[in-house]
Amino acid sequence: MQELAEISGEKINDCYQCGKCTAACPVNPFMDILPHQVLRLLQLGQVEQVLQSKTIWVCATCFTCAGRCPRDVDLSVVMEALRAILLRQRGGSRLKGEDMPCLIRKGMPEQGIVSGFRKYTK
Amino acid sequence: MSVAAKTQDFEPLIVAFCCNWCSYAGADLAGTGRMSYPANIRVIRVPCSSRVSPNFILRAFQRGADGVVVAGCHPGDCHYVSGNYHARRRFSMLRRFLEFVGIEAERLEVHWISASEGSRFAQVMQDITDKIRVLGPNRKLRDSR
Amino acid sequence: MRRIGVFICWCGTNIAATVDIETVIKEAREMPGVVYAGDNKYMCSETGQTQIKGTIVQQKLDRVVIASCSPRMHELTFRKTAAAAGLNPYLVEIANVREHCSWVHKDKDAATVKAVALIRTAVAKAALDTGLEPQEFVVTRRALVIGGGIAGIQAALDIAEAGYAVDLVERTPSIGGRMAQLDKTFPTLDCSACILTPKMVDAAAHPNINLLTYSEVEEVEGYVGNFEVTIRQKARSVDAAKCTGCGLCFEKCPSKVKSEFDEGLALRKAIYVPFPQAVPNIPVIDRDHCRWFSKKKCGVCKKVCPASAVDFEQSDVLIKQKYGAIVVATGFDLIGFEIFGEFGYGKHPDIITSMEFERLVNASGPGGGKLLKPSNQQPPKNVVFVHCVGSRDKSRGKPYCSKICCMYTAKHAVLLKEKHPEAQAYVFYIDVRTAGKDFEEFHRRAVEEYAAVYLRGLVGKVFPSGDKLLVNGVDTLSNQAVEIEADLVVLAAALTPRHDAEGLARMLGIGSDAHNFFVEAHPKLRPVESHTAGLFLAGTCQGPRDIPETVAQAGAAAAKAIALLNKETLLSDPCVSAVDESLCTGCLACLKVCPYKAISDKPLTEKVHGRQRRRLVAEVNKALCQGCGACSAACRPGAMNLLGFSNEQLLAEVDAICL
Amino acid sequence: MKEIMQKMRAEAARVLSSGEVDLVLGWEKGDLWWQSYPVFIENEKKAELLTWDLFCVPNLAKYLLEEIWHKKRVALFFKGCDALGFNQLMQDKRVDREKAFIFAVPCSGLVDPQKVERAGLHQGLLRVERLGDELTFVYKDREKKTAAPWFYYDKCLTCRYPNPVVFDFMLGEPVPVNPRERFTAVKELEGQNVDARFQYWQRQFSRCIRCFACRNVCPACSCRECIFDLTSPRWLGKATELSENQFYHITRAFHMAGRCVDCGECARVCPVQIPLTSLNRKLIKDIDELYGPYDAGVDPQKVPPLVTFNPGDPAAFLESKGV
Repeated sequence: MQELAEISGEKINDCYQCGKCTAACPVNPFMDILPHQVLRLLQLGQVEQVLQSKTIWVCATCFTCAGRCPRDVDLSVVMEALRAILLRQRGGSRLKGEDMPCLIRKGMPEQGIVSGFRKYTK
Repeated sequence: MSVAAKTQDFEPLIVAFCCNWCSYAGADLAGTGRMSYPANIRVIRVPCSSRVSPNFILRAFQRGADGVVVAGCHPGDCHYVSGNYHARRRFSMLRRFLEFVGIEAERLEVHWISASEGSRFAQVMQDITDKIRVLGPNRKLRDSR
Repeated sequence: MRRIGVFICWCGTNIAATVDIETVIKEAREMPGVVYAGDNKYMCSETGQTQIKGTIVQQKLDRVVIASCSPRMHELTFRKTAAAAGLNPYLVEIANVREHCSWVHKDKDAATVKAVALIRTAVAKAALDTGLEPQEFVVTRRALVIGGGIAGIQAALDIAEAGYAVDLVERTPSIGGRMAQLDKTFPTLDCSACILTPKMVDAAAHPNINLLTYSEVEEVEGYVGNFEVTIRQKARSVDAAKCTGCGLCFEKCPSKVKSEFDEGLALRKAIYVPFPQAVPNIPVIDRDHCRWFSKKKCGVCKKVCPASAVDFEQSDVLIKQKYGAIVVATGFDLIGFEIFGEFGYGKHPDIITSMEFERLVNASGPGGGKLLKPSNQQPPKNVVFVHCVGSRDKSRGKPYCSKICCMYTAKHAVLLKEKHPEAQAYVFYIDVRTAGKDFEEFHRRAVEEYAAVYLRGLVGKVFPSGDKLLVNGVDTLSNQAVEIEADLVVLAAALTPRHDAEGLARMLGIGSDAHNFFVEAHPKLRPVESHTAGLFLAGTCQGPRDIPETVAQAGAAAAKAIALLNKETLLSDPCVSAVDESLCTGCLACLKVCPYKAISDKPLTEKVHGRQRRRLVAEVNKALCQGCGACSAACRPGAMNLLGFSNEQLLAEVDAICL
Repeated sequence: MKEIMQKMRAEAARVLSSGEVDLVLGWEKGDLWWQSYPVFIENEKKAELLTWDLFCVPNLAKYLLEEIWHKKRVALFFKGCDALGFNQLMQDKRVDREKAFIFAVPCSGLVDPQKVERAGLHQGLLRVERLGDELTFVYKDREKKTAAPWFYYDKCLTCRYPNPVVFDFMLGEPVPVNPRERFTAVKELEGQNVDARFQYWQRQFSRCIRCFACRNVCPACSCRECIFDLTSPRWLGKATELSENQFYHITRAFHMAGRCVDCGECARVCPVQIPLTSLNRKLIKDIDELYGPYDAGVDPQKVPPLVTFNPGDPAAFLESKGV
């Protein structure tokens, strides 16, 4: 939970379950847990259930939920954080600092390296 | 005594000028809500933040205050219509000026705290006390006698 | 040497548990000027007060310091106690050792040290206290009510009934306000017009009420008991004395404009009365849209008027009047929808606000209350209501609850079913809040008897699809996304103060909160008073509320105003600024910072080396001065000094608190 | 300068003899090369005493306050800086415009005797003359020519209003305005860290002997009785003590905030060379930055920035520059 708060920076308890995120979500028919339920489950501390859901991989990060939320909870960021948690669990650091000069020389875009750090490094 | 030990022992004295209608009432609310903050804070009640003359602040530093807070109503909410707007100019200038003559700006803080912001009052006072603790005692303006 | 008495209150255990009273007494006895220090379990109690009074007499005390709760709590109590023992009440100082000490500190030693410092400070201040005498001034026994909605009408009627003259100022051409626009009222379903119109007529007919419609307050000066207000009575272009209200003029007028009263759903003429029951029933010419005023052509209204009442030459009139009290009742606006694009408001005529729904369902509204779709005048079948549009929305709208939407939406669902029994209401909500007499019962009736479908969740998007509106929502109770084909979508928009409330607040010198609602003096104990004496608040200008609450508050504000007007004279707070003329240089920096125009210049003649010399000094109007002390801080030589918070006292306090 | 001096004398005699004024305030030459003192002239025959040279630095406006209030009307000569001071006195309602007949003397800079001394040019010096941008130091048996700006007062080098902004009669032609950057010293101090600044000012303030010359010469310091002289309440302690000096200097400067015309007189008269202009200019600079450019003394009708406000003012006290 703490990791989630750290990565996302969102205040999950601010959500009052109005469901606007779900109502606005263009991909909700393909989700097994609806967006507002994700937040509810997180409020109840049931992270595991959310991590195992299809929902977090269905989310297209279109930010509609974030834009419409009356409580300033950015669910798209929470989703990304959930995905990041899973990805990080799956293996140690795949990117190493000492590899950087080599990667940059190879012409890998720096933006890509930075997001790679965010996703793969623990 | 080592420097570290000195900082440990150092109990800052912080004088807070609070306007009667907002910040003093906010401090009262902090009390009613039992929101604790350090005993280093001592409040002087003034009718309005605009009543506070820079002279009082300098005097407090002379007499050994390690920090001074001026607290008034949020801009637009002044009980006296425009007092805090005048105070805002006055203390914006004073704080920059004190810093110019070599006094750490952090020793003079100005905050807008409304009558309903008891918890903010406590938080602000806690933060200031922490900051002044790090800064150490005011030796620069203090009367040496 | 002073003879100061220090009285330390235990406040039961509130103070005594954290502050070592014995130490404090011992320390207090050593403070300069202190001849007595004593304690009591409850200083504010009968016994405590008796102890204070007795000690003042026995010890011949000339100053009193009470270490107790906040002065905002009991300063007045203890001042009265001292006065009862023959001491000037302004010779009492309070050391706040409860709210500012015992309640916020846990360490007993630290709290005791601080309590001693606070008492030392109060003693230092008390030593420099001077006895002050309040001044008497005469009250103007006339009231001003700003805003002619139900709040303003009620307040005006109550004050007038008590026998005082009232001017009721209304910006639009008629009184009545928002309530006049409504159809039925929850939870009883009385017809709004049926209960309001008689009150409007009463107000117009009351000998003590002077209606100033189509008028606005332009300037407010002065102070409680003696406000000086400038009111601009806009040119009506119709002579009120001649007009019979026959209505021929607006029958014949060729210019059509969207009616404000009908929320833009119908048209009115350029010369118009906003609605048939308008009070006064005298038309005005909307000069921005009148052909005569834009093109100097037409003039039909003038030609047809049988009373020759139409007067194109009329100009605005400025009225200057003195008032003892002012009631502010300016009402509300609805939040703008520009930022809530997902609802499509403005893009389709069948997406409407709750206020527009009121007009559509109202018998006197457009379409005669048949409640037809604005797009094609067909009866709607599926109607979607959305709660909390802009309310409880801290990111794009307002964080507060608009309070009345739950109830009026239930009412709308009921009215819909009554007009069109085959229609179906869907209500999207977050929470249903029905705290109020018969409110919950009414809401349940909407669900149980009128079969309104309540869906717990909000709407994500509304978009046209053919001749229908597709509504994407959610029901969070069944955890399903919901899609409804609607004929009409009604948005329960957040209530906001009038768009220009901020300017009025500044003009009146009353506070307003972050959303520009006017702020009451105390949220619990002084809910209808503003921070400025003599200015009272009624209705939704102070926060969202329903009609009964508004009427109750208007009555309360009126009672406060009456109590004020009932006095022939008032006593002013003597904690005002005073000028030391020998120090005053006459630069008048004080005048520039004074928010109350309480300072003026005064020529002073004095003899210098045998010659007469005239110079300027500042002069304080004690009735205007409210005691903020801005002038004292702006005065470089220290000639301006605030009594009760003087330079000497504040310096002494700083010195004492730093010891 | 000679022509202006001739005009000065002629005009003084004229206004005195016509009865337009009953007193002329000007400068007269003292015994030594650097002495040009204020002089009161009530008789047109004494108009010949008047002088205008490179040392006429005292501002005559402040004499209007106490010494001559009983006069009917007074004529006096203003350089650019003096005129600003006069306007400040007007704003403080301390002088009556009607009672002053003002001769404007455009001024392209005056000579700082200390700079002359420091350059070692003072021995046997009789007088200093100026032609264009060149000074001539005249001795008994020789002359020395040099570029004038080298010897001007610092305050003259940064002067932004050399031509008086208020006058009834102009003597001579307006001079070009060509000021150097005036905030250089302030910016340099701002660039230092807070402790370095403290040490700098501690060195300055500890020299102060509290002679109050800076206050007495200042056209914005015009209180009948100064806060620092009051005994009840006693704002300023009497002890020779750094903290009291600090109190004095901070308060003095702060009383000037939004009112200082930047004439530099305070720093000129300071016997221990405290750079008071830096204090004043720091406040001027902050006001310009926070509330828009404001030049005190240019228009006495304008409201000074520290007795007014704008609801949208920045809250500069929220800035944190770190310890």
